Amino acid sequence: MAEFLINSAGLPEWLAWTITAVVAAVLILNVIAGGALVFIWAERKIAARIQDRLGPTRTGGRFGWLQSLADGIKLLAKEDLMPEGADGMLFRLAPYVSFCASFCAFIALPFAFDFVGQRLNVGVFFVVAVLGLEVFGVILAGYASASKWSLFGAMREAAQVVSYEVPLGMCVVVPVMLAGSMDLVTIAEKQAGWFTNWYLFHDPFTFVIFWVYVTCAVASVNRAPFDLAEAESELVAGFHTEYSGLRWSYFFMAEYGSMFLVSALAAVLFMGGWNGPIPVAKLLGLSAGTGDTAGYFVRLLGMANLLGKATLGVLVMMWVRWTLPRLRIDQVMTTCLKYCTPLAAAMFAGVMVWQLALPGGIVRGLSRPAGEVREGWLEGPGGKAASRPAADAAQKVAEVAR
Amino acid sequence: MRGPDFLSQLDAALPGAIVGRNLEAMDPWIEIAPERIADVCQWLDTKSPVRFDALECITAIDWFEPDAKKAAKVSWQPHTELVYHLWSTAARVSLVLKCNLPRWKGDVPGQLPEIPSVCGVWRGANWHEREVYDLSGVWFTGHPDLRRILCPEDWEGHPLRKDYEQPLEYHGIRGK
Amino acid sequence: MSGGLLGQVAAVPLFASLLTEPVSVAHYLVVGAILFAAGIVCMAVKRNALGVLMGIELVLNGANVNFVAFASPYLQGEGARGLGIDGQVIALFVILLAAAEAAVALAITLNFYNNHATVDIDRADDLKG
Amino acid sequence: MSGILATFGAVTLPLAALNWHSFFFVLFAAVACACAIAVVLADNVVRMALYLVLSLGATAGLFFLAGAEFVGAMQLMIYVGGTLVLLVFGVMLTAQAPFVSIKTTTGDRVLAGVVGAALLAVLLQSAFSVPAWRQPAAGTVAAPAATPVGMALLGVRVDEPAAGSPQGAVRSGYLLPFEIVSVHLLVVLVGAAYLARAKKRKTPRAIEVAASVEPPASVAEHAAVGRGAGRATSVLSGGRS
Amino acid sequence: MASAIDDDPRIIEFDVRTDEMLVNMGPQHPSTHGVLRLVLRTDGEVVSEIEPHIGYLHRCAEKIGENLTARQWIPYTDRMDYLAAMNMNLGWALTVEKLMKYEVSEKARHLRVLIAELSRIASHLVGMGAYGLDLGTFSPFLYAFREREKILDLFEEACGARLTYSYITVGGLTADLPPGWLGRCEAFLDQFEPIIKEYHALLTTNAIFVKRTANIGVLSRELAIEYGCSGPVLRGSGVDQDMRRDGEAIYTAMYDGYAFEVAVMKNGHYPRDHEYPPVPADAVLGDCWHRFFVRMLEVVQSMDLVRQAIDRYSACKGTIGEPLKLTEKIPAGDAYLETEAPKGQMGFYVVSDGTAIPWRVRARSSSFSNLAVAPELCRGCLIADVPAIVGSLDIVMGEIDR
Repeated sequence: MAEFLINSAGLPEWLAWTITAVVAAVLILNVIAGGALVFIWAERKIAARIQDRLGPTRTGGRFGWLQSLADGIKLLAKEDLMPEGADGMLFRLAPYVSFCASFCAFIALPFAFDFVGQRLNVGVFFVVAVLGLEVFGVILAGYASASKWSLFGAMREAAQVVSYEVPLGMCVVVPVMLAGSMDLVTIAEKQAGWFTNWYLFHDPFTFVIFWVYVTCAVASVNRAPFDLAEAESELVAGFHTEYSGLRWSYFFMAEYGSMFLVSALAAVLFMGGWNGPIPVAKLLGLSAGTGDTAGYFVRLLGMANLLGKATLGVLVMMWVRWTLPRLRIDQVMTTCLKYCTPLAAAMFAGVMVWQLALPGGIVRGLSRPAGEVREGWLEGPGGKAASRPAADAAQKVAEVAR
Repeated sequence: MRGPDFLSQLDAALPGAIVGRNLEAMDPWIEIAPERIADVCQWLDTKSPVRFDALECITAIDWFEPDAKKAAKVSWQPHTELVYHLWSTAARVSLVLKCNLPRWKGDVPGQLPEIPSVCGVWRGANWHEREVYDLSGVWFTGHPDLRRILCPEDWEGHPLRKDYEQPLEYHGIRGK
Repeated sequence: MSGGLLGQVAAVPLFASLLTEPVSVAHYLVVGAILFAAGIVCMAVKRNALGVLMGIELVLNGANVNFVAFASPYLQGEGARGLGIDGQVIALFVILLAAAEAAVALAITLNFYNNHATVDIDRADDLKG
Repeated sequence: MSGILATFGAVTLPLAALNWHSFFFVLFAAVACACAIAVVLADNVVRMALYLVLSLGATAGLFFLAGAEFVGAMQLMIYVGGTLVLLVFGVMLTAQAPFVSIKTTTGDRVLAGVVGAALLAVLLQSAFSVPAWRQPAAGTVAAPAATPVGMALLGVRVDEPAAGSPQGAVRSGYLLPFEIVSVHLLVVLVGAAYLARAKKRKTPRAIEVAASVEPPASVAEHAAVGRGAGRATSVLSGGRS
Repeated sequence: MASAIDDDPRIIEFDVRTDEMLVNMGPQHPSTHGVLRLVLRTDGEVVSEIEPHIGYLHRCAEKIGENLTARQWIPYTDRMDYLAAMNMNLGWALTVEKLMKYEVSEKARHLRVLIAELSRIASHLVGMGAYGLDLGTFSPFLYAFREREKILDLFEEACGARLTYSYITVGGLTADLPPGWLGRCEAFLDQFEPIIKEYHALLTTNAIFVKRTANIGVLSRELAIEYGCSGPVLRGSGVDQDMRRDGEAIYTAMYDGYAFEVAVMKNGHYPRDHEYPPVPADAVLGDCWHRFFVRMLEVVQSMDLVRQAIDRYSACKGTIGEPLKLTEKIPAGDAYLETEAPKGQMGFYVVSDGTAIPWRVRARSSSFSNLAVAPELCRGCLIADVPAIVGSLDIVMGEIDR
């Protein structure tokens, strides 16, 4: 976009870049805030349908589609309460910490080829690390609220998130290993083509580890059945018991933002990212790499693809939430430490062995042979200067190996 | 073992405990000397041929007529009557024990009448006795934690007594 | 222009030059120095064992800033003797070992707390646990 | 059209001269330094931890700016996770002795401040002492990648020799240190697990509490309610009788 | 005593010395079923002791009863177990009838069975749904209420009220059923029967539900009896007692000729007159799961009884008869009667001095005794188990506080 502004609109370079940055930031913010609005509405409708109700019906004409907005306005107008014994600064700060963490993680998330806030070559790592920061806001909120229920919620959240980061990290490493890169764009590009190229279907181990990832992701964003931090039947409302109005809605937005983020991450890591199950664009002879209108169109298509997959993930989380009872804290920890972690470790080893033993997959031609993947990694998807050092490095590796 | 046989066994085991009986009533009952109630219950729970292992209910009935005109007509003397409803899970039979207490200990108004607690026999008696104490004003000696249960801690009086006066005000809340 | 404003006037170009001039290693070194000094002061001042621990983290972090700065190709002129990748690798090791150190230190703090019911290190003046 | 643009450009001319890299450096550096100093000045452990996290996070930003993306991400993940645990322990261990304040005397503060300032002066002097360190990079530099770091940790060096290093020098990999650190971490893990192991309670809690002359108020009691709340003796009775 | 705690495997202590805290659960807490207040003494997540504080709903209904005639007190019984007001009405009506040696007509008798059992279903539906809510799953609650609403519709048709019916009264019922009611009732039963399978799928056999309830809050047979527990709580502990079968003649006569088997585990299995899911391996007799399961069985059992009652009622000729006058004099004497209300054995005691206004009335509430055992059950459990245990006792505060 910056190039477009510079070349076509004739803006000075600095202005073009600034505009680009602001637009990107606003877009991401809208994904979270607008996404939260949509998802909250969707959750209410879905929950209602699951429970034989209608859900919101009137606000905004049909389907109550303006309900979330109306609620948002109501929250804006609500009195901002703070308990007397609260630690004022931390209490006010906590929602923003959560929200910022959720927001920052989106920076490295690619929505389509080249549709990414900042392409980082440690993208996966960055997203997971920043996502872990969200818990900070929760703990601060729980501590600062001067309520025992909040403190309980915060402590549960801390224990849970710190524990679940371990298996989550192991799950995330598997696609990294298969793609040979931590760059989310590269990982997604490696899965281009038919859906058999998706890492989900790469081998049985990745299939299993995908479900481990789903479990851990649900747990790390605190959704049912792992919503211990806000377990309403035990802890009233957990860490946000004392929050109201806009501050509370920031927690809410952070939660929905994180839900969307882990779903999108699952899509990128395991389900081909913006590559649909059927490579429509490729069959039509179009490529996302070109800078012309066709390429732009392909990218938009890819973005729709990714958003669709991520939304699907969010919907599944909602479905689960309205179906299952909540686990107990010790059972949550057991699930993590006794099941998820060993399973993820075993699957990780399994994927390694598979890569060594069957580099081409069971049926040749169905999935890409590993060698090709490796070459692709060295070349880099865009063939840009950014990947040059990597290519050189690879040459060196080859030399050393000889 | 039912009826008079059972009673004679009880009488033999704890002579003098039974001070009255009415086996023809709708719910046949025996009257126990108040100071022996815990022993009797202990015997009924552990040693009796029909083991009464459950205490269903304790009721205090305040036999007192505050209206002087009506009081002149009644046939009974003012007293507090405690009724214990027991149940045997194994034999599926019930038993009614009654105890007569003075309305006030030593007839000094304000001094609660006392009776031994049966908490040691059935732990479930704990709350029942607390309720009786709270609402009817009977002091159960030997109760581990006898305090008000339904009324607030600082409530005055025992509402189920016939001479109870509802307070006009409680912590700024109008009573009447 | 009054004399009182002089200081501000002098500060503005400095600040402006900070914003307009490219960053060099020295910039990073200043940040590292401040973190390091803050960490040292923190270790010295705090009586709370956890505060001391945080001071240590700051010190290590200040050192890390230096390592990364020297390793960065962005910050050095042509002829500079940089650390290259080695700087980053050492920074990584520092981070890892800091994590391990924090775990051990927390363990010590916990034991101390169990014995003394406080985390005030001024109370840690006996040789026996 | 061009006239408007020109005016616009003239007004915002200083922005045009802005070096964004420097701008973000100043931003992150300011946050890092300010929060580091706040850590020193804060008394509340939880606030200290918050400032520490902000400081460490800003430092991670500096790492990203310096092209060390992997180190930056690592910093976020490990340091922040570690500090999180610190925070939890801070809440657990410190809040419950309300009248024992763990505060520093003013004398100590002043003394430490003087020492710290002296140290800072020395460090700053040394930071500016080498002219080469004050020369920023010229021209564009290839974007760094995490690959060489990873390869170096595996014992294979694929990166270019650092500028100025002698030709033909053997550059070592880091496989052995890597392994040592792994084992080290394992040891620490086992040690931590040993410390946190569960064992059966020896005396019932009620007896223990009753025996102590003044049982300490609970964590949240202090943190949440303050000193007003009643303290349980043996049973949770709030009653008079 | 100390050794008993020593051997308790649930109580563990960590090397980290932590302090206990007092937490106030209720009276405004999402899962205390009304205005119950529990004070928990916790060590982290482990609850060492709970103390229920009751009386927030105390109206001294017994005192009110000393100033009203027996029939005038019926509406006050409505407000005891307001979830099964019909059974409360029935209990009091039968007690007074017992003292008066009054027998209602055959048709009224069958109508009483019909109404009481329907009311039992309605009550157990709330118990089941709210229990799901306690465990963090929302949907079964609404499913349960959906069906309960249909029962309430039927009740509304019969007596005009949806919550406090005052339908069954001393000497019969206030009105006969409207035309077509039986058909609608049968239609409801036919529609409701298959739905029970769904409840079993969502709760009874759900893996998380079983994990949360099996072997939690185990109430031994002896303890249950000693505390005077009754109803599903007692039967969940394996005590074969049901006042409909074992009670006094005036009550059991109501169920003369009705075939039903008491829902209790005998010789390791529950009565097998219907298809039930198997008992999970982890469940121990007397735990939360069994208490819940007994309720589920009783729903089916009550449906059977309702069907039988419909047959008998429609076979009866004539009218149900008129209830007694409001100012009917009660003979001097006293009578105590326990009936099997959904929550347990509801006992009423009436003492009369020969006037229309009883000298003393007493309500022995089942929830009162059932709640009294909660501190024993919650010793050493986790915070999350407290709602699970208290919820499994299925208490109603209106009945406890009276």
